[in-house]
Amino acid sequence: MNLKLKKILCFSMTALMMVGFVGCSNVGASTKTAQTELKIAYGKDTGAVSEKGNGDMLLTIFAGERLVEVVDGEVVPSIAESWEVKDAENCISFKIKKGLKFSDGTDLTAKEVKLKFDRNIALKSFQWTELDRIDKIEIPDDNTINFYYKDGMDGYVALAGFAEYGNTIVGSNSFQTPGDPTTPMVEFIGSGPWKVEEYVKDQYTTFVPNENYIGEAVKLEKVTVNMIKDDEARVLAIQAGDVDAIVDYYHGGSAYTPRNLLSTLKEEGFQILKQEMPMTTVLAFNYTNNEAWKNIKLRQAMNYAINKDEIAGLFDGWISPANDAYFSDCSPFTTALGKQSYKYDPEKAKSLLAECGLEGFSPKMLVNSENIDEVKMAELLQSMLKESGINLQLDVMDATKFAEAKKGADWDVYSYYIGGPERRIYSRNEGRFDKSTPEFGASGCYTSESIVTAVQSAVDPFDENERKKGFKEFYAAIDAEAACVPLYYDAVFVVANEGVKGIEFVGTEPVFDNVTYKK
Amino acid sequence: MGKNLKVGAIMISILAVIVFIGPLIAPYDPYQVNMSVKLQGVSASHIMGTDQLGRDLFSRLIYATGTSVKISLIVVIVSMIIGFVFGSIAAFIGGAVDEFLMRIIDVFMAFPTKIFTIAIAGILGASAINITIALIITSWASYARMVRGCVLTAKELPFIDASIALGANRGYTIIRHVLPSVFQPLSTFAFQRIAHTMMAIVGLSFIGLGVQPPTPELGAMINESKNFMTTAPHLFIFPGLLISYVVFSFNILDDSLRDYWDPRIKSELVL
Amino acid sequence: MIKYIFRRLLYLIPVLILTSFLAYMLVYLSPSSPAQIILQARYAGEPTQEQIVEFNEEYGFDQSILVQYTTWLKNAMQGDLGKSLTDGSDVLEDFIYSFKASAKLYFSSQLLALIIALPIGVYSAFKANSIFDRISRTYSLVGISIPDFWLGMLLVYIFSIGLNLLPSFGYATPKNIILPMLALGLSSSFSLIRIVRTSVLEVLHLNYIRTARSKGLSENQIMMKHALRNAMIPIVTVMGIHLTHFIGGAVAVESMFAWPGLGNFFAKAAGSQDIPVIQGFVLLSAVFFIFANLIIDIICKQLDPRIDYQNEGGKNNG
Amino acid sequence: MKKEKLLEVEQLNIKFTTSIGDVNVSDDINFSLNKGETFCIVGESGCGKSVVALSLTRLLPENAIIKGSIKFEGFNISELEEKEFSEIRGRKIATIFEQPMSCINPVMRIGDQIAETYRANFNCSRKEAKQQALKKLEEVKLPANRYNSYPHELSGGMQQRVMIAIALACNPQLLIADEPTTSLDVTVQYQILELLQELKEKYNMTILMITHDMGVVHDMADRIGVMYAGNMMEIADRDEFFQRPLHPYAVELLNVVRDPCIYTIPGTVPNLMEWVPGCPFEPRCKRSTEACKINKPKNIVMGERIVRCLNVVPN
Repeated sequence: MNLKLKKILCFSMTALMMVGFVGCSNVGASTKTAQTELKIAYGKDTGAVSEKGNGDMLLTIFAGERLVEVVDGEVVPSIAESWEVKDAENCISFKIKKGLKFSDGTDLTAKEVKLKFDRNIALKSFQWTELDRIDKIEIPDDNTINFYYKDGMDGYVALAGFAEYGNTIVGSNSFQTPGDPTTPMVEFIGSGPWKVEEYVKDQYTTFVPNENYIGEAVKLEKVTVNMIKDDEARVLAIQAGDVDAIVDYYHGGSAYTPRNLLSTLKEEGFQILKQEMPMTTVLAFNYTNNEAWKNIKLRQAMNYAINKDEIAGLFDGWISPANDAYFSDCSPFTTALGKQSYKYDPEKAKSLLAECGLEGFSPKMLVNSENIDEVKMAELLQSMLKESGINLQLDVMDATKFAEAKKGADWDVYSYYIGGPERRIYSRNEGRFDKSTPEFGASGCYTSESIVTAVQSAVDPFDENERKKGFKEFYAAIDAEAACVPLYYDAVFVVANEGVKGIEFVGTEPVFDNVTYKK
Repeated sequence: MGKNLKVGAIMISILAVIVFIGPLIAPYDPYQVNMSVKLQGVSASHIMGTDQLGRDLFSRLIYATGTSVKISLIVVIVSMIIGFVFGSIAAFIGGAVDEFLMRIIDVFMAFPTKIFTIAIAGILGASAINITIALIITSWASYARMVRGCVLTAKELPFIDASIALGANRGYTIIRHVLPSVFQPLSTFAFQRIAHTMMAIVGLSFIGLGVQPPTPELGAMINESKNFMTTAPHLFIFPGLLISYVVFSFNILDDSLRDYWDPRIKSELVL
Repeated sequence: MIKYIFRRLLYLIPVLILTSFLAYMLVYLSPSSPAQIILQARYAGEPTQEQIVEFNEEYGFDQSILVQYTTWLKNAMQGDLGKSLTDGSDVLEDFIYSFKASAKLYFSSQLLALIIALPIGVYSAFKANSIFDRISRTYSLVGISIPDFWLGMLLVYIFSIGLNLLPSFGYATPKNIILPMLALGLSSSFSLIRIVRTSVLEVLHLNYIRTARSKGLSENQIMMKHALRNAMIPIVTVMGIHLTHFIGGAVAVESMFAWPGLGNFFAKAAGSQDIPVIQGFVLLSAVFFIFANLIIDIICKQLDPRIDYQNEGGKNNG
Repeated sequence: MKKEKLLEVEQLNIKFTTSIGDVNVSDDINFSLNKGETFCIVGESGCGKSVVALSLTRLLPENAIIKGSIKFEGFNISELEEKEFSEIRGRKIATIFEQPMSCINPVMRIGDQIAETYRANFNCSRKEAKQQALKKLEEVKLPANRYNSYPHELSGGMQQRVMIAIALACNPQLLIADEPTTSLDVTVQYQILELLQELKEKYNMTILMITHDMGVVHDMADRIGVMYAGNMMEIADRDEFFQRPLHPYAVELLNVVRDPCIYTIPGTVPNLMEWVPGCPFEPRCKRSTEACKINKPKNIVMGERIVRCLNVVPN
């Protein structure tokens, strides 16, 4: 015993000392040398291997392409070089570029394109796309793919749907049984500028240049995307030099760099790149389950009772308040209205409430505890609404419970968003306000016939000018109806080391194809 | 003994003041947002600074301490009652009932407490009530086992048989002799558990499975402060110190009481 | 010995069955049905009735509870605990992966705790009521009052933010383990000091120590040969119980340092109500816990010849 | 023939400091042991006899304060440093205690415990120590295969034999036996006493025996010391003592032994924390006078006999 104890003691002392040495050997001289690798911190797993999913947005942008993309609100060619709407808008036909290859060297033809759509239809994963209306898909030849709709294609929004992340084209070897898209995706083989070299679930994904990519080759030799779930942990990672950049979730709205840390990071010498999104965080009303919200005066009262500048204050000035109606000027199709209909006015809110007979109104707000900003904002709203005599009750819960509770009648308001990353603005706006779409949630922004008409006129026309006009009408309609309370305009941020050059935003998505890095 | 007990008693009294009349002496409304003074450090108007929404940290801490301490007390008292009821039923009735209850207690004690608490809190959904329920579910069994043991020992004591043999009413004997001999160890045990429970609550709240905003709670406040470790370290330092204060005051009191019962290993602290 | 272990195992069977049943029944604590929870998470919108039926068939939720339970248990015995609802990964694989991460962190931190606590505790007991003893008692009493995750934050504040020496979170490099190990190790050492001190002190008051002295042994010999060996029995028991606590015990520290351990993984699954993961983890950790306790008992038996083979019943601690 | 003195205790005062006050357990005690004899200290429970015994080898807890001189083989051992003193313990003076079960290390094989004593005092190999231990096992009449047993596997009598083997491992000159038979069955008691007697004769040992059992005293003692409330009331040869006790307390004690069913000493043992100016036995004494309440009796030396009383029982 005695001897054993001594042995253990000696061993552990040595172990401790070794650990100590490793800990202290963290001193290195730095000269500015070109780096071939970039390390990115990202809040979501890239999902490169997935039973039923399609992979995360960052992954699909890095390593994949779709038939078409949406840039500045316009659908532009990608894998498809052109498209044509035929048969009285019952069919859309895409011409696929010749000579395309996947990153594993296999050919990309109409047959492979069809695989992904077959998968999405089989697995019923067609959010924000019109795939549920597709009757059949035909491939008359290697370079043509035709989609036939059951009762007509739903205008431009249906075309834009082909640019959805979930419709990223992958090779037949991606699937467990090659060529069978209903089997789990075991490898992400796309045709984008990068290819996945290594993927460890919930840890990291490494990307290397895809030598089969037909476009301009990327500059770095390697990008490692570290999955770090905690928002603060990502910030600490870049401060500690463990990563070179932090990228917000491409979708916006969650897994982003805490806005109130951006100033600190800037002071510490990091670059902060910001891209506003056509996405507005709003306070939505439970009008479907709760009759009171059908009264426009109550909705207006809520609009008057909230000071958006103060909410933006939560984000330390990095996010703009949604004072000017709904979307910021970040895309040709999302130009602002140019007026502020509901200026902060607690007195007006009070009198409107009195008109509704709702003095001492005590609405209940559902709050998702996983989003710290949302929680903070709710607490701020609670305090703010007191000024207008509104006694906001907060019910904070985790995401699953939140989703469950949203369906019930026992709540009044919650924080929601309209719009989204640029390639999603058509489908998302339609889905939020048009009850006939499958994505339409039972609760959310108040909608009326005039809003539905307006949103259709914004997302359906193939003509650019008509769509622009339609968007103006749409904003005016939701503003007039006080459909929700716009709070702030969301944005995507990239925080990077000083030496990282060439990060670009295509649409609202950060792209690292031309990045060089000197440390 | 004297000094430790005195220190503990003083610390607990201060704590009781914070918990029960603290809201009266808090300088600000803990929910009152004031964005113009957000994230301020220690100053004359805000003696512990302000948080992200410009709320007075000191006032919030007073309320937060109340939340944490009250939940621990509720958990301990309710588990004690449940444990007492089941433990004494098992011990008094004995036989198959005892066997059955003991197996159930075994099963409850076969789970690692924390995993079990997290599972229940997660499934029920994070909230102050659910965390209380989860902690009670996971802790009653140890009280029950203890009570059962004490009652069985007490039943064996010669004077119990003697008093029954001398014609005393059985029920009276139990109330007069058996139960008191359970209360002393039970209350000592329960007192020890307060600090443990407090730690469990702040830990669960820290990982987001406990008390939810806007209710101020110490663990949740530390969780929220993670964002501001570089810019506003007072946001995590003060709540942490307060947790340590609360737990320490229960620990030192428990310690000195234990020394009091078992003077062989007593010793004074350096204070 | 074999007979003893066999008896213990036999005794464990009903406990294991009840435990597994309880683990399975956890799902019914939830106010919403698994199909609702899962489909909600999988597809953004409201699940259709058709999807719910299809889901219930796929996962067997349409059968009676007992059938579901026996199917689940049968699969579990064959190592198939189902798949995570959120990302479809294998529950057993997830458990093993995070178990390894937890074990790495926990064993190193407990070793650290032992290295700190053993000499301090023993010396403290030996010099009971000396200044050293008083300081160490105060130190450990203050220490056990500090939450481990907060200690971790202080360490991060000093070593990562202040001195920029060590990474504040993560798992990838050997350096990552230092701060969480320190946080957990120091935290455990505080209570361990108290346990060591009490155990040694208890032993020092026993008659056979007086005998040892009367035999002419030096103080060192008394300490090493008699006091420590006997005091080790409660210490090992407590250490063993500590070790079984690494399932979930370190959850706040793991979460603080983004360490992919059991507690962290489990807390996430619990938060998102990932039923198969919750059931699987609860079952596996209970099984582990039960067997770990058995092993501790056997070790204690090795250390202490007085424990009778014939006695059954295990030590349990939450 | 002049008897050679092995141990001389003079002016021994022992005090315990506790949180509730000081306790005097030994008040100016003087006695001596002749080589080769058995000296029994007898008295009621709590009279301080064990404390006196333990103080000789410094086995008392730390809160005991010991004053006085203890001479062993004419050499004052009370002034020795702790380190030098541990060379006397075990090797020259060994101790056996009551309740052998609690006094033997429960997790160590008994043979190792015997060998350990030998090894601690003589620089020898493990093997030699083991040989010695086996020899001692044989001497205390335990089979050699018990070497590897653990204490809990033995009966109380066997445990006491182990205790004796441990104590005698180094053939000490003085054996202090503190109530060696108290916790044992009567038949076993007898065997143990017989064993002690046998070993004493074999090694010409001196034994200081502490007991409250007059039967044991009668069987074993060469000389007797009677203690009461920290005072050595009387010291006498066995035969003289049993024929003619001088101290009133000794008289009462013998009366109790002779007629245990009828006879009791009235009153209770005094509280040692309360300081009394006079004789501590005075409240219970049949011969007490006013002077007994005020004056502490001095030792009266009558040849080999010593009595501490103002009113010694006349012939």
